Amino acid sequence: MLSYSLKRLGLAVAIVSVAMLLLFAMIYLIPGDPAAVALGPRATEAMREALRIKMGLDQPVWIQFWNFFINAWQGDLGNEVLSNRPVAKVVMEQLPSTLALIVGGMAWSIALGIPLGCWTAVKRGGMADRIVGVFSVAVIAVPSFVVAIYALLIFSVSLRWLPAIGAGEPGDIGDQLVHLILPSLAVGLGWVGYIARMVRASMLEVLEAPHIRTARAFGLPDRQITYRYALTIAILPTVTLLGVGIGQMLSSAVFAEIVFARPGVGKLVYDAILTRNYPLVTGAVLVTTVLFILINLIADLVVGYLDPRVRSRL
Amino acid sequence: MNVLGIRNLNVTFGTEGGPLRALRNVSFDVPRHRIVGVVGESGCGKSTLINAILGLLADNGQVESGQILFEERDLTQMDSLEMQAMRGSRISTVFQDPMGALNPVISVGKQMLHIQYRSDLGRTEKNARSVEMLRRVRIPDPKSALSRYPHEFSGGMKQRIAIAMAMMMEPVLLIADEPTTALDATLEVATIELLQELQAQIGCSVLFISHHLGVIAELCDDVVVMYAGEVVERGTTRQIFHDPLHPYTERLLRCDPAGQSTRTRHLPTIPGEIPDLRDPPKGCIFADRCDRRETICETAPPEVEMGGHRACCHRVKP
Amino acid sequence: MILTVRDLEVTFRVGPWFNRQPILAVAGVSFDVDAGETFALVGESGSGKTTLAHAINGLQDISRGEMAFMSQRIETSSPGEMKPLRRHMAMMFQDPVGSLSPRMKVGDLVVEPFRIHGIQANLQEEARRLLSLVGLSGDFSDRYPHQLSGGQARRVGVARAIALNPKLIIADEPTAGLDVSVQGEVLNLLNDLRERLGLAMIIITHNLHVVHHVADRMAVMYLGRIVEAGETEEMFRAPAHPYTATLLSANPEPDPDKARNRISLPAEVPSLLARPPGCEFHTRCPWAQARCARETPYTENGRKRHVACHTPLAPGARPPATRSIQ
Amino acid sequence: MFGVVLVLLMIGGAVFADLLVAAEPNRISPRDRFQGPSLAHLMGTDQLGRDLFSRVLHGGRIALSVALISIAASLVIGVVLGLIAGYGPRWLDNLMILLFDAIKSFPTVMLALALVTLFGPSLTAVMVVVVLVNVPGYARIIRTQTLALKSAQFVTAAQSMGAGTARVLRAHVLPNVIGPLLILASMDIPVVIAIEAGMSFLGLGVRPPTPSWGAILNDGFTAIRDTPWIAIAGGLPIILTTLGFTFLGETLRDVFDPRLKARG
Repeated sequence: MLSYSLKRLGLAVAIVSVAMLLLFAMIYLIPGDPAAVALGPRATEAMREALRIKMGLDQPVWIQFWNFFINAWQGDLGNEVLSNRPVAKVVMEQLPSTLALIVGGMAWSIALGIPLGCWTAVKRGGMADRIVGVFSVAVIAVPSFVVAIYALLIFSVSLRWLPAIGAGEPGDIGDQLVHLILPSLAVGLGWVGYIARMVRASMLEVLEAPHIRTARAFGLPDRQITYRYALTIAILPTVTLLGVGIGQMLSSAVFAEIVFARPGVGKLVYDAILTRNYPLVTGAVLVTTVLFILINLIADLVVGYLDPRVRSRL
Repeated sequence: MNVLGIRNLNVTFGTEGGPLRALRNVSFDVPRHRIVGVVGESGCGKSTLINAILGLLADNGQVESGQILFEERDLTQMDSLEMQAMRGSRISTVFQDPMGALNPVISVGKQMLHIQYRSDLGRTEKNARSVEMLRRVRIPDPKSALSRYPHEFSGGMKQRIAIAMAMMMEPVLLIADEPTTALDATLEVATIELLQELQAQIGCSVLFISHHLGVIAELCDDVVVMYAGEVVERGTTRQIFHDPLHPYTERLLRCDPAGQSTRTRHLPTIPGEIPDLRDPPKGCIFADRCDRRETICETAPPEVEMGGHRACCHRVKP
Repeated sequence: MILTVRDLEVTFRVGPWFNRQPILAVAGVSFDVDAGETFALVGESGSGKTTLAHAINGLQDISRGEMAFMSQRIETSSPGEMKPLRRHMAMMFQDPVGSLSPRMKVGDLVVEPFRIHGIQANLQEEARRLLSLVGLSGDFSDRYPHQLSGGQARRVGVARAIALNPKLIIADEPTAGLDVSVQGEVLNLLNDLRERLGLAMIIITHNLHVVHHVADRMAVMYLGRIVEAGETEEMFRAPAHPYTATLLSANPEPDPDKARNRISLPAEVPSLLARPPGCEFHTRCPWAQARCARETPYTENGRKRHVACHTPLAPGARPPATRSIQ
Repeated sequence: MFGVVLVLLMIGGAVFADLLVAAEPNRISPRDRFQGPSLAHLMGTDQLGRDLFSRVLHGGRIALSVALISIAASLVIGVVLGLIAGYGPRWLDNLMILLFDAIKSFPTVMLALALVTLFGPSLTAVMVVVVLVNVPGYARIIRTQTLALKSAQFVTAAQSMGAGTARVLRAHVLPNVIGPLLILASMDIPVVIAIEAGMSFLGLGVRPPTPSWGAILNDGFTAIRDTPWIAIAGGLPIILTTLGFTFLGETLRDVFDPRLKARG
């Protein structure tokens, strides 16, 4: 397990490094002069030159990359243009709100998806299986921003059951939760379908396995076979899938935050694009990417811990 | 006294090409304390037979008629809970594939513990029993084996663990489905010897399914020969191997290169293929591959008995 | 001599990059095959027999040794030089259906060698000719591999193997997965073709009974080495290596009254990662003595009968009641 | 069946848009602005008085062409890279996998936002995003299957007969890996349509006044409290098209490859 964990950790570090390289390459390839963009049209050439030196733009490419790389690993993502505050700090301020949204989305998808998948696998071929099947495909297909807008239209504008905008009063957990319902549903609804299908498919596969036949031949009760012998194996690919799902929920969160006017990293990036605040955009992209890689790492380690075949690997 | 009596068993599967009659009028007995071998090639219905006995037929399979009498009770009439109570306590099974037969994410000890769920013993006693069983199947260091997972054992050891699990509840009937097919020859004989030894100690009956004639000849007391879903011949092992009555049995024995003690460059074969069981022939099931076919073979042959030796062939006269 | 193999070694490397362990899968094997002769390689799983076959065909890199086919060296040949050699050396693989490309029709599969070697021919005509040679009707041309039974797929494999009139066929477990009543068909077919086309064959199998009926000479492999080799009839009559004797005794015969002088082996097959010292069979050998754990038995590599054992068995020898070493 | 009908309707609507509605998608008519659905304007009009039905049909062209072009490009690049990674030397495989994983670890929308910031909003940028997002996935599938087939007996058999790499890949590997990938790609069409609509919704895709479903949705979102039909008009085609293509993909998969499981 230790060796597996170290290997997986090393891989995560390598992926983060390559991702940083890619991001740096993108920044470097921007047409135009970042200093000019940052200072606006009224800046003098001397001011631009000073900023260029300050930003290290006069150095050779590989030195620029090395500085970027080292600084990024140390958590220094540069300063944003408008208020000159550290990018990392600004992003971190917005992160909890986005994380709350994603945790909410995951809660929906796990709480509904796993039982639905299990249930339809056991009752496969029946009416319920078919209805849940169509439902799953439908929610997977419809993009989250359409779900968000239609949910807003139905539950906030027409029915007026739930609040339309904002994240709720600071400090008032209840109000914040009420404000979280619709956005997190928009983020998580598609994943209810994904997880239901994944759990159903892997349950069906596991239930066909010879060792399940052995368990039946020993007269073990059906409940024990379904939950103890089958689900423990069928859940493994779902855990991996959830890790991937976080990435997509990070994407959906951007839309949910804009539609419901919630604070968060997505809203931050969107506003930064409109104000051409490049360091903030790239910084936020890097933070969410690292977050995603980290979550995948955790998901793989959890799977490794749950699966003795992986756990005992040298 | 019979532990298991199969009476005119008919099993049908619903398929896209129409109903497939996988077992037709299958009858035979498994007497107490005896090892009965079922021998047959692919498509003869061996696995369907096991699944029918265990009540584990696939969703599209159905027992059309007939009885499976186990200790005088008809298993085909039992509901799923009654069947579940039979499996693992009165009837145990060892399957062909030792690699897949054990759950990969549950330790061997836990799986052996779960099997004993009906027992009143405490956890420590149950584990002690598991260790005792593993010791009897010669698993080295049985105590530590309990906390290990299936993938940590070799194929031969996994099959021995599966046998230990099957024998642990001291069943009345052990069903062994090609338990040695996946093993190397040297492991195969060791496994057969182990099965013989445990059967004598526990005193159960064994239904041993195999396509390997040598293994059947060595291990079994009685033999049932199946072809394309029918029992074509049954009797004691000596009767079947020394004095086969049915042309299929006779030719199957001749085909086995192990039976040819003198070296030959031309081995006997049985040309042709088994009939489509969605539309089985009206008469003798083996007729179209039989070299002694006559006109009468277009009608179904009766089962003829001679001193406990039975065969379904028109040529056999009592 | 059509094929000679000398001191062949194949090494695999397993484990993570920081802890690569070499595994000697084939550990110094030598033998010859004559034109028109059938030679059998016998061994249980892990004995290295399939790896050996792959090495002969150049599908597997070797770590030591020499191989020559039709007087041309195999191990030093470039892929370009190997191609014409492969025209004369056909292989048949274990899985009859799995060795046929699943999206190709039988008619295309059997003439695949023509396409590979760019040989001009009426391919449809050739397909029909080859299929009829192996006893399949022309209707089979339009079938896909998954529509064939094991025996039929095996026949297609044979047809493809003889397509370009090879000098040597290497058949890996040609009867694996086939019913007893079909096994004979495939073996008879191979025997017929061998006589008619005059080709040499290497049959790789774990089934000794098959070997008895088809092979002129045989070699028994254990942990990647040949422990005994010689004329098939002679080896069946009087096995000299304890492992050969064990294998022969372990093959149940279809006769309930046959006396079974079985030799049972203690212990499991050792791992290739931890080869025993001395004679590698001593951990399981009923006849093992103190010397066997220390000294590696001398092996002679030649055409006549040879045995890698310090104390070759007399005909009909029975194992001692207790092993002299533990 | 349902999927086929929806997809045919969408494609038909997009192709024959000019024949189906007289109104031009971009004709501004201030007098007609913010009209609810009526016989004259089936889906109503927007803030500039443009006919929404016409804009929706023409938006279908954008959505479909972006989806088809970018998926085709992703397929070609993905298959080539996947074959190289799967059949090539081990170090190259490791390097490519690392690169694929790094690209895939950018959340899609974040990557899109970053690229659009750098290169400016345009349909090309959207397509580049789609290709970047899809290629690693496709290449990985091809690579995994190629790796599995590399040791398959029929591939070894072909090599034993003397077949070179090119013939092995063309005759024995590609026909066996391309089918499942095509089905997966067809199921990605709705995803791409969603990405295009999403980018246009954020104002980072098509430039106004080009009709796009996402842009219509954005117009509707701005005025959602008073004129909800604009948002409905923008969302409805997205829902119907993605549903249609998804159901179609499911059917294709069930027909051609029943064993292919839901993708992780």
